[in-house]
Amino acid sequence: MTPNILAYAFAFPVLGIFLGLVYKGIDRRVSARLTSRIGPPIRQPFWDVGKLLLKETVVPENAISWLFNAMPLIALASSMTLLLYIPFGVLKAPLEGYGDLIVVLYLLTLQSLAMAIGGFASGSPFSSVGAQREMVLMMSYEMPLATVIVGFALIYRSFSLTTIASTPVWSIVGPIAGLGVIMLFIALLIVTPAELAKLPFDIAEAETEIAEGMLAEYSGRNLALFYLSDAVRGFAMAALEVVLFIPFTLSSIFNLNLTGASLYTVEALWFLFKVLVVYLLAVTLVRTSFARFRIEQASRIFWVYVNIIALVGLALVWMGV
Amino acid sequence: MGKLYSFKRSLWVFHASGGSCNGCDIEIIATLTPRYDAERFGIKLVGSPRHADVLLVTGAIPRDFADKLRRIYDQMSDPKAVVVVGNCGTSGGLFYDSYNLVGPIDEIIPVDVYVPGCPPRPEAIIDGVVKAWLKIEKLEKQLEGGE
Amino acid sequence: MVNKMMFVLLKQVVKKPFTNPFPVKHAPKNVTELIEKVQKGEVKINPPVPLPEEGFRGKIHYDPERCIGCQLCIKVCPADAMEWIPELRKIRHYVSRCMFCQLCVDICPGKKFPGEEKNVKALSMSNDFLLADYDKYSDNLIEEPPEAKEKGL
Amino acid sequence: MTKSQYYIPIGPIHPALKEPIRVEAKVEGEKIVEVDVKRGFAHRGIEYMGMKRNAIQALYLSERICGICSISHPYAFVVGSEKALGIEAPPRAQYIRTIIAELERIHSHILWLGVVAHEVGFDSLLFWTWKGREKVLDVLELISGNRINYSMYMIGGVRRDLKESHIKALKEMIDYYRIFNQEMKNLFLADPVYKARTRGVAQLSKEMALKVNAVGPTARAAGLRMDIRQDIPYDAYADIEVRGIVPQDIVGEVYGDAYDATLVRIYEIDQSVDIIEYCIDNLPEGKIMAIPNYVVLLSKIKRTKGEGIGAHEAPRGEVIHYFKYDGTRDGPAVWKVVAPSYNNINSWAPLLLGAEVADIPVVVAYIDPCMCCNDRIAVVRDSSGKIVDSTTLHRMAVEKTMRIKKELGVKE
Repeated sequence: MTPNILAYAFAFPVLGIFLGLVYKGIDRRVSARLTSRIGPPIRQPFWDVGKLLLKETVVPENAISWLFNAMPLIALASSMTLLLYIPFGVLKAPLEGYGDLIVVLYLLTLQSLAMAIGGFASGSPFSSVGAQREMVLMMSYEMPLATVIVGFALIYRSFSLTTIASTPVWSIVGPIAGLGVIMLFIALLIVTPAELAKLPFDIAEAETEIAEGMLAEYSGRNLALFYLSDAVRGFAMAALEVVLFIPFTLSSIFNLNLTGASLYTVEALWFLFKVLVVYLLAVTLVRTSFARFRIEQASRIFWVYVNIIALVGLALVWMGV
Repeated sequence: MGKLYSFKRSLWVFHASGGSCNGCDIEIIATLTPRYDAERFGIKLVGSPRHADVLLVTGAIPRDFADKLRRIYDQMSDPKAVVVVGNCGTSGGLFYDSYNLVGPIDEIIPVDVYVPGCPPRPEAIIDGVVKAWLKIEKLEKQLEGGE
Repeated sequence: MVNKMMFVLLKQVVKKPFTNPFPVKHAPKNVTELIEKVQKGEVKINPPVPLPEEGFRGKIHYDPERCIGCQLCIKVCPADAMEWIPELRKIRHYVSRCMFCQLCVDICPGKKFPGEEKNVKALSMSNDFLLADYDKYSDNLIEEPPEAKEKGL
Repeated sequence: MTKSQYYIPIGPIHPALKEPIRVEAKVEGEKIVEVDVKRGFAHRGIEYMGMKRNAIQALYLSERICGICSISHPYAFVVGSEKALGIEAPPRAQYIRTIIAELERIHSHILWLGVVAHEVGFDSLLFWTWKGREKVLDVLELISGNRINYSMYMIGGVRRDLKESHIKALKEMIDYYRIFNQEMKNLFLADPVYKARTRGVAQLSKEMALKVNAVGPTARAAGLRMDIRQDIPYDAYADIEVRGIVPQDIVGEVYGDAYDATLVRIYEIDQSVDIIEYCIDNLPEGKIMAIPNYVVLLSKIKRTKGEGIGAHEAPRGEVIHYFKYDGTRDGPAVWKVVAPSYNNINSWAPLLLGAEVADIPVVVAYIDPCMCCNDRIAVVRDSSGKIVDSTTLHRMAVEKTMRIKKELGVKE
């Protein structure tokens, strides 16, 4: 582990939290505009977190307190680590070489798991129902998610995200496999809201049904940590999609001859822009224009329809490669 | 920048309806909808009292309900505020002589801001929020002066 | 993943928001300063959604000069918001009790000053509806004859 | 794996319920195996208070029974009182009453559509529908002076006249809602997720609806053509042929579920718009109050003996008020209110049994419940859970007085 990596490892969480919150702010603003409202300022999530940190942290009487308090930390740590695996435009991922796409899959699961365990540990009936729902939902969407990742392993014969980011997937696949990759992309886009617990798949946190579900008993600092981990994961998930499916760099499109700092700045901004577009399409627009599914409907959607899309995509990729 | 700077800008609201006639409750929802959009001030309706900073109470409180309201108030984490919307909660309103009401809300839990009206227009509720900000700012000054 | 709602929403993005930005668009940095500035006239506050031109039922205004002490308003008030002050033969009105039904205004006979043609009512509905307060018995929420306050009745 | 049972208390304070009521459900996984509905958290003793006050005060008390259908209870009140007292409202007043009642139906139905959208997590649709609802609220504010609680009605007429400017605003509103309602049909009835969440949920068959005495849109959604405006016409409804809207007229088949309830309510908005249009086109001229002076009115009430029943088709179903004036005081001697939610809530327990936790908000919302309308009595239970009847209660009160007297040492 070089000092360089250590520097990354400290700078990235700060940057990750910052970007996650900014994207959440943009998401809320755009969502408000979609419903013909003015909406909160983009800084709003920062204030929310600031306020939550200021508030008293209550541990309910019948909760298992060490588990209850540990889970928000694990959730935030896992989404933070997830961010460290994602190459930032032309920048290398800080943890490159310490395990790749498979670890990403695990880290995505870990955060949901932490929330579910936190829900079980809080001892409220609403939280327990929420945690059960989260587990069911997780089991449903993991399959298409894994299929997407297997598809990429088939194409690249490797799980390294850096390899994937440096050679765009579209340049090495033929027309049939290309169609397969598009189907994989669609499958991943449908999985995104479920992974991020956003509408129409925010079944585990349904406000009107089970009073915020797993998070019902959390307050103060613990809630702030979940809030942050949610924001960071939103950014990381969109960034992952960009890395996998839209890896084009500006310099390769326009044949720019940029070097040094200007290259990094331009590419970083371009990367952030791509992430924003994916975020707005896959999260904001979808969460604003759909109603919440019932848990068994959501399961059916993932097990049947999304799985079919992903598997057909995988088959096409396999035929094409 | 005061200590409660971000608190002021992000008031999460939990809504408890006592024996209200629903008029105030729908005006509270109307305050969140496009015409008035309270979310632009960072105000959000949350589903769990643990997350809330402000308890909005409407209606005069029936006997059965008083202990539940007290419990909700205790479940909220500090710092917290209570806003009473409508005249029934403020003073009993036209149910002043009912046998099943335990009286105005300030006899059960401490109240910070009253919003009179029957029901108050959404703008009046927003005005109540402005009054709450002023109160927080006063508190901020006191905190700074005290230290 | 496309439905009709999506098109309706996308149409709304390009339109101006429906929100009426009362009193200011976003939460101000410091409300106390803002209010001072508004009082000096440096900043303007966005007006609320316009009230109807006539007949809005806001806070009740009481003019003790016109009151003849007939107690009809007390008889008809459903919320018992009027209190009789026997020493002055006038009433006191608690706004925080009022239900804004306008019955007292309808029934008030009023009084004719010399030189006037018609009776003018002692009670009237004003356009005042921004009534939020910290104290339900504050001066703004009680309408009473000025003498009542001086004498502490 | 053995399935564990959870006990989920919903209410009295819960985000799905805007009002206090308690649904206690035992669930296995997601399935509800046992359910109990407890009401009475919003009991305010309105009828008792009304019997102590004069008729005008009681009328305004009835307006605060419910704030959403804030004209329904006064409507039944004035119709019933006029029957009991032998007063007849002038034709113009009758038409104005009908217009206000239909305006309220529009606002209440749009409100319900927004709420049910919110219950299934469709917040943008809530925002969209409530954005459209502001129009009718503006018109109501223009006519009556307040957005909610209109204070328009009086025994023997209405308190405010319709002016030229009001009629202009009404006509503009009618044009607006013709278009808006068309869009609403598209958005609600054609949305796949909304259909998935409401089709087959809260399914009430015709027999069940009769058994639990469902009324209003809930019964009409189950295919029963019942509507007070059609069965016992009053005021301007007597001049209009109102036919209750049932799903079989529109789509040819009846499921009786939450989706059908949506269908019925959206088409009833169309019907209300038509009724308003008829009323403003045929608005008679003349007085608006039979007895304009309240003092005269109260003294007439004090002199009159009689009883009467007033019924009105509120947005939620039929509201029935019973009155008895005994000629000794200026208020009702007996006043009894029956609100629609009182009947409709009976359908919760059978509908929730076997349903899923996710369906609770939809089942709860689809009848458009109004707790404040239906909590009419308070029941006292002793420590073992047995209901204490009035004689026992009286005995206990006497005993307590004796005990306190003894403790304080009071001598007779």
